[in-house]
Formats: sequence, C-alpha cells, structure tokens
Amino acid sequence: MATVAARELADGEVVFVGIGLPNLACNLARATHAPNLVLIYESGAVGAVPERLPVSIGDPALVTGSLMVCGMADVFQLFLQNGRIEVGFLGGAQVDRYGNINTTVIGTYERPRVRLPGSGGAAEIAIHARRTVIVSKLSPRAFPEQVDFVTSPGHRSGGVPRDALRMPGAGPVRVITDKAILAADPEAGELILAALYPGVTAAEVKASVGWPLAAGRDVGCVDPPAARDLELLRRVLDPKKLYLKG
Amino acid sequence: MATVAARELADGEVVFVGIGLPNLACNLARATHAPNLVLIYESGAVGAVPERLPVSIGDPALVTGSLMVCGMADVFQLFLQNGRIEVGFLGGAQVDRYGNINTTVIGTYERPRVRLPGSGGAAEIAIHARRTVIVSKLSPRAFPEQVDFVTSPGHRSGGVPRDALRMPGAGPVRVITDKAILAADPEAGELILAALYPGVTAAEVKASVGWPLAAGRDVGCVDPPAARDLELLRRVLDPKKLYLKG
Amino acid sequence: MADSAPKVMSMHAAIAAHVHDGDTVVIEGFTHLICFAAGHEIIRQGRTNLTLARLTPDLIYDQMIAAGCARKLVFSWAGNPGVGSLHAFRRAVEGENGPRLELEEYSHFGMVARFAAGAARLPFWPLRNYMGTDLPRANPRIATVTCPYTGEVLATVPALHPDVTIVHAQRADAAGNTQMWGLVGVQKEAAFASRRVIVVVEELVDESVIRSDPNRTLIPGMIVDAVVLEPWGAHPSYAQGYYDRDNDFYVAWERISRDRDELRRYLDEFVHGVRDRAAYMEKRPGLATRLKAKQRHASGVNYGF
Amino acid sequence: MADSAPKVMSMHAAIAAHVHDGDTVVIEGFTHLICFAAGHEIIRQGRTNLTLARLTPDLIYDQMIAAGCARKLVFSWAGNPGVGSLHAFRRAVEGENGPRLELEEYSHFGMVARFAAGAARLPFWPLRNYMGTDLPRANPRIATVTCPYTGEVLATVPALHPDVTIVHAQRADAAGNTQMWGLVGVQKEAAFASRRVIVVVEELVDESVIRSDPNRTLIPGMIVDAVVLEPWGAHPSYAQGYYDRDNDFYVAWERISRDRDELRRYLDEFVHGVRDRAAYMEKRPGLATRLKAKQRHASGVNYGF
Repeated sequence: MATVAARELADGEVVFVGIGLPNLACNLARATHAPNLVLIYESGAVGAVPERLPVSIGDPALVTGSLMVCGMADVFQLFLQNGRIEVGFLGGAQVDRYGNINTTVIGTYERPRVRLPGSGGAAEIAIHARRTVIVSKLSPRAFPEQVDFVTSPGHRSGGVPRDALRMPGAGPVRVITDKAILAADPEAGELILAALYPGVTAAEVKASVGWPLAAGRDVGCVDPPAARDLELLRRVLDPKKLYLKG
Repeated sequence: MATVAARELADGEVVFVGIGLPNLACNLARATHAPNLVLIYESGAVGAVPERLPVSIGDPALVTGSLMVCGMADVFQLFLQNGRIEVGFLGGAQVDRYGNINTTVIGTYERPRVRLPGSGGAAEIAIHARRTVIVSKLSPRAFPEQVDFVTSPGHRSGGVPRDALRMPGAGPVRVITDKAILAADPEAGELILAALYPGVTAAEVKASVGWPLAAGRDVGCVDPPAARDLELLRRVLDPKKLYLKG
Repeated sequence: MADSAPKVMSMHAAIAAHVHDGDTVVIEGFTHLICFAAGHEIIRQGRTNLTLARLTPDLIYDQMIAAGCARKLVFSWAGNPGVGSLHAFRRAVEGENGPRLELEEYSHFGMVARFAAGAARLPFWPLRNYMGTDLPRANPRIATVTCPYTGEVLATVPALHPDVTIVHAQRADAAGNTQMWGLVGVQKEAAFASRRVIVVVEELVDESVIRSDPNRTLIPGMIVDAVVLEPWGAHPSYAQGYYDRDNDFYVAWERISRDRDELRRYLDEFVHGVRDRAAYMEKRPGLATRLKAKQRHASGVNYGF
Repeated sequence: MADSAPKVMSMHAAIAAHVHDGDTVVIEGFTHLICFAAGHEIIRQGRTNLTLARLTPDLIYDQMIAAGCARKLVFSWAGNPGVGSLHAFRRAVEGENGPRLELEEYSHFGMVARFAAGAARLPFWPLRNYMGTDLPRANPRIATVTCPYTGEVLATVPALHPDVTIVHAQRADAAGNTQMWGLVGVQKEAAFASRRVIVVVEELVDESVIRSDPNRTLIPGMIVDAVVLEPWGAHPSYAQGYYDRDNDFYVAWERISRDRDELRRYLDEFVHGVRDRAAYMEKRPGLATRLKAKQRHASGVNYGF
C-alpha cells in the first residue's frame, strides 16, 4: 500500500502528511521519484526531512532540520485554507460510496458503540486540499454504503455534491487499498474500481465493499512494488516495522 | 510637557508608546518613578529598553534587548484588542471639546486643505486602551470646538457617548498641554480645566481653546519639573534635542 | 498590570493558587511540551468538575478523566498519537447508558480558531469549513456568518476563554517572559485567551537571555501569573533540545489504560505516590540518560544596530 | 507547487518578470526592512498605474508617487516617520482641484486585518473598531458583521490580495525560504495574501543555515517566485544586525521632497542615474562604515532530540 500510495505523488508537490502509512508513502516518494516533495505536517513542520521514521505527526524528528516551523493557526489558515496544499492523505474507520470518511463514532453520536478519535485536521483537509488520497484496508465493515457519521466529506454528503457546498478542493480522487485502487467517477462522484493488485479478482473486491461497486472503463493492474522500494521501506524507512506490520 | 506627561504613568503599567514627546515621557517615567513600566510600541517591540532615544517607533534600538518582538497582527489583536494596554498616548493636529482627535485632514476629506498622515494605530488605541492621555500644545487652531474629521474618538462623537458606542476603553482622561492640564468631566465627557502650569492664568488657557472652557471644582497648580528630571531629559534621554525643541 | 508579586513558585503552589474546582483548564501542546507534571499535580490536589479543553486530549487528559477530575471535554482529536485509543476516555463515552463525560467537539481548525478568537477578544472566528460534515449537527455551537462583501456563508466557532492555561516551555525568566522552539502549536493563542496563565519551564533563565533574542519570546510576562521550574515536567511528552518523546510509555499506555485496575495502580504509584516531578524522575532511573537530547545548534543571528 | 525553475535572479529581472503596469504592489516593512532597491527598480523600469498598498507609505512610496508610478494608494499612515510629511504625496492629494491620487484609507489595525484576511483566504476580517470615528464615512469598504453568538456588531475590512508583494529580509536560501528578525510587521501575512512574492535579502545562505533554525523562517520558499541578493537594499531603512537606519536621509527628505525640482534631481541622480544598488552604494562612500551594525548576538538554542 505504501508503494502504491507513493505513486500518487508528483515531484515538487506540497503534501499534507498524516501519520502511519501516508507518512511512509511520502518519505518513500521523497527518497525515490519525488526528491522535491514538500512535506507539511499539521503540527507545524514544513519541509521536514525526518532522520528517523516519525512515531507521530508531532515527532521531534520532523522539526530538526525542517525548513520552517509555524504555529497551528498558520498551518490551518495560511497553508491549508489559503489553498497551498496540493495533496492530503486521509484514512478512516469507514469510507463510503461517495468517499465520505468517518473517524468519529460507530453507532450514533449520542450513544456511540465505538468512540473513535474524531476529526483532528481531517475535516478541513478533506475540504481544502486540492485533492485527497484515501488509504484504507478493504473490508465490508470499512467500506459501507453510507458512513455512520461524516467526519470528512467526500464527493456527495447528504446527497449534495461538493461544488454545491462550495468546497475549494477536488475531494478524494483515489482510494488506495490493500487489494485494489478505487477512483472517484468524475461525474457521479461515486467510488468505482480503477485497478487491481496482481492476483486479486474484481469479484473479491466487490465482496469487500458495501455497495454495488461499478468498474471503470479500463480496470488496470497495479504494478507490484519495485524491489528497490521494498528494500528502502524495510531497511531504511521502517526498520522497526512500526507501520509495516504483517 | 514631558515631565508632566510622565507623571500620568504608574509603576508596572503597560503603556502603548507613541513617538516624540510621549516616548520621552515614558522613558523618563521608567528612569525615575516607574522602573517596571512595560513599553509597547505598535511596531511590535514589547518591554523595550532603548539605549538611545528612538527616532521613530520602528527604531532598531527598540528591538535590541527588548523582552519580545511580535508581528503587528499580534500587537493589534493579542495586546490592544485583547485589553492588555493600560495607557495609550495620543497627539494630533486638532483636539476638540469632547477629546476627539483629528490626524487625517484639515478641511474636507474629499478636498483637504492640509493632508495629515492619517490614523496609523491611533483610532484603535483611542478605542481600546483602558485610558488614554493626549499630549498637545495649546492654541485655538489645535483646540477647536469640533474637529474637521474624527480620526480617534473621544468621549462623544457625533453626539453619542462612548459607552453607547460600546468602546472598551475609558477614553482620554487627561490632556497634557504646554500651559495646563485638561481633564474629561466624568459625566459630560467634556474637557475642562484641571490644573495650570506655574505663572499661567485660567484666562490665558480659555483664550487658547475654541469652546467656552469650564473649570473643574479644584483647579490645581502643576508642579514644575524636578531638576533631576530636567537633567535626565537634557543629558541622557534627549541630548541631541530631537524632541526637546525650543 | 505587571504585578510585582513574585511569580516563581512550586508546582504545588501554582496549582493550588490558580486551578479551582469547576474551572475550564487548558494544558496545551501538540505532542510537544505537554505538561504532564501539572496534570499530575491537579490529580494529586483532587480537583473535580473541570472542563478540560485542548486539541488532542492525549494521555494526560486520559489520566485526569480516569482520576475523576473532568466533567466535560472540549477537543478535536482524542487518541493515543501513533498508538491507538485513550481507553479511560472511551469508557467514559461509550456504552448503552450514554456518556458520563460531556463532549464538545470540533476539528483542529475549529479549536485553533476558538483560541484565536479568545486571544483577540472577538466573540467568534470565521473559517471556511464544515460544509458537508456532520460536525455542526453534533455540535450546535458551530454556526455561520454571512460575508458583508461577497455574501458567502462562512462557518464560525465561538471564542474560548479558559480560566487557566498551562504552558510548558524550554525557558522563561522570573517574570514569565517565555521562549519556546520546535512545535509551538496553539499555546500563544491559548495563553492570551486565558484569564490566568501558568508557565512551566525546563530552565529558569536570566532576563538577559530572553532579551538577547526577543523574536523567540512567545508569551510575555505581563500575561503570566505563575512560573514553575520543573525539569522533565513534560515527560512522556518531549522538549525539543532537552529530551525526546518517550514512545515506549505511549505504547505502554495502551495496555495500562485498557484495564481500570492497572490504570489505578499507575496513578497510585506515579501520581499519588510521588510528591513532585523530581520524585517521579527518581522512580525512573535511566530515563534521563535514555531520552536526553543530542546537540543540534541553531545558526546565530545578530540583533545589533 | 514548488516550481523547479531557478528563483535567484537580479533585481532587474525580478521586477521585469513580476511587476506589471496596473498591478497592486506591496513593499511592506514597518520602518524596518523596507525594500527601497525594489522601489527604485520599479521607477527605473517606468511602471505606471500601480495601486501601491502598505501601512506606512514612507519615503519609497513618496518617491514612486513623484515618479508617476502610482494611480492609487491604499494605506493607514502617510508620513515621514519621526520627521514630518511626505510632500510628493501631499501635493498629489491637497489643493482645490482635488486629489490626483486615489486614496483608500484605513487605520493600521484595518490594514493588518486586510492582509490577515488575504493570507487566510477569507473574504473579510472582523475587528472591534471604528465606532465613533469618521473613517467608515471616508471609506465605505469598512463595513460590519453581526456575531452569531452575542449579536454584537463588529467592524469588518475586506481581504487584500496584492498582485505582488516584495519583502526585504536578512537571509534566505535559493528556494526562497526566508528568515527575518527584529520588527517583522505584517510581511508574513502580505506574502501569503499575494499572488506573487519577491524576496530580497542581505545574504543568500545555504539551505542548511535555514534548516538549523526552522522557527526563524517566516516565509516558506513554496510561496516565493523570485529571490534577489541585494545587500544594503533597504537603505535608508535598516536591517537589524546588518545596518542602522539612515536618519539623516529621512531628515533630508523633508527638504528634498518639498521642492519638485530638487526631488527630480534626486531621482535623476540616485535612481535613474544608477544601474543597481551596488552603483547606488558607490555614490555614497562612507555610508556603509557609518551605518554598519554592531554585534549583539542571540543566545543559542538546541534543536536536537
């Protein structure tokens, strides 16, 4: 997933990095095809060059040697709301048919069965980043037809499309999972099957998703990770296997 | 005037310092009875201890050795609008019966006879400082019944009192001139004669003011400057006579 | 008015003087410089009915919730950063009987904007946000305002005015002029928004150190009520240039906080069982050596004229 | 997107590429770090119909007004700081035929708020101000908004989005990551509000210098279009740690600007008569020695972990 997510990033882009796999993907992209990627963390570190894999988005390794550290009022107002962030990574407990993400509650808000951490910066990243990429493992529980709570809006929330809600960013253009890549249909905003990992069938992916998953015109095949990338991930970027579990 | 203005300041107060005589007065107070005065300049210098008399409110001597330097957004939002400034000094080309100050135009706004610099930070200092002190030389031209343009509001502007306009600060409590001290009548908000400099008559002051100047119940006599204060002003604080002209 | 009473005091004295039952308390810090020492002292002094506000409740608010200090939580992300859940928080919120802890929930931008409004003494702050999310449904204090120029409808959040904000920093002078570097989060705004401010520092320095680099000062002494010297006071959080984050403890908290009894034993031993932070550190031989920061010095600058 | 085209260029090239006739131009700096060199190059390149915006027009905008660059002035205090008037400005505004220069006038707080709104991409900024003043009568763009929580009526100003902002700073790297200290005014907000940004520096430094002290960075390279190395480019304004303000010149400007012919002679000799700032400095032997800053070094900080 990390290597597939890394391919979503072009050199020179400004990316709002979340913790976990997105962080790994961004650092992999920076170490390979995108040396001029500018990593921004909601903690205030801009142009970070972490010497070790950060264990949180507030890790001291993100500060030492970074280009700029600013307060969080600046992060959200001058960078994000200002429209300076080109790509934002998002993840969540639930992702639905229109790319809405839930990181707030399973169950009702008032009587939650599972209380999740909440938005953090995800709601505003989903609204403002020029595009977002969702990273999440595929399962029927994680991909319901409709999320229990819209923390971070996708292409349609409550039936209303993004542009009618005047959201500045383009929303989740791609969803990177462990079996396939989904992409947002440009018109309907619905997530459809875009590419399959080697050895995975479309039926398998459809069975892992809570709505009748449509397939794009050309369902591609995801290239397997390059040996060099795996080597980098395992030896250099995450030698302690903090994120590369299983 | 500098020595008289200095007496308006109590030790430990936080004072928003203007350039010219107010600056001299504040530094005199700090050198004498108010060593813990905190000087804040609209340029962003907080707790300044200028080694030389600053020639402007943006002088580098205000920065070197100060306690804090912040951006102007913080000066106006976090210090002034937040209500942290106890005393503000103001001056102006015209001061009227209710302590309104004009630093914008003589004549009409559209066709000014004399174009003055404008508000700078004066409008918001007049509104937000917990109290203000006006420093201005007495003359009929400088003290008309009504200013041509209200840059910085006093106790009544357009006939409406401060509290009806919901201004946080108390407004100009004292006007320090070269002949007398005027004070705002607590009820009417009108400037009245509070104290005379030695050798100055009430009639002389009344002749220098464009409205029928009332006198307070006890018109006091302003103590002459202490020899020590004059010495300090002439030898230490303004040896080049930048502000102590004539 | 810059008060002339001495501000430097012990953590015990600062909490006793400035944190009262029922207060809205903010211990800010985004991963960095979170003042665990102050949270522990609040637990030791048995404060109750507190409204705890901060962006990321973190382990310290989880401990305070477990210890019974909190009535309400105002927040935007309640998790164990990089690890998982805050289990005392979850136990207080999940389940069929409904929450035992009142919640007022925003996103990070919303919380930052609440502090910004408080610091500027504006009643609200506008932000372009929340369209399409369910957050305004969960929290009716998220409202809207119409731009007088463009007619656009923007989201608003109300100002937050804590009774007391506690800020941990690398250094301050005795008057509370405080310098921080590395991640500075929303501490400046929280302090200016607050009725009272306690600053806790790794080093108490001479005024001349502060005055040598005034652009580094984030919080002026004039808004500070108490200054506490408490080295290692942010552990298991960190202080850039002083000590690293104790990630092992964050990982261990997953296990400790899952179990009420284990959590109680933790509080008994490391909070109630110690008098102050020095005693806490004595219980952890080797910690200081393991986490002590390496040297990475900033290039100099000249302030002369 | 961080552009890969080289950003370091001459002042001539930067102005030619990024300042066009009719643009809204901001050369910010509150007394400190005012980029006279950029203003002079704009005059030399004969730009016209500019809307000049900044809090304090200062001598540089007086010169640009006299040179015929300006159609409009957006400002809050138009004087010669510590000295008196800007006479070219006054001549353009006073008199019975009415102003030849369009004015849009605020107070400092209003101008700061306009830049803050622009930087945050909000259409307006709320402030508690202007009650009782005649400023909203003189400038109808000062409007009001009603707080959705308290019903209070607050003043508003509209966002300002300059076409180009020029910032003078002590140091930057080749990518435009810019560090400033001393008075920093409203430069960060102006740069973020702007469509294009030119940074002019006393020293072009290696990226490692910037990275050694990231909290000192005010403007990130990703929003910078051009980087110009121009030592003494702020004279007669100053650069903390590099050179003092040339107060003698500010005093002299009172005399020079009072007289149209004398002002023209000044522009002929010191603006049109030189190719660049190096040539300007050659015309002033002794200036560098007289104004060079003394050493007052900041206490160090450690960024290690």
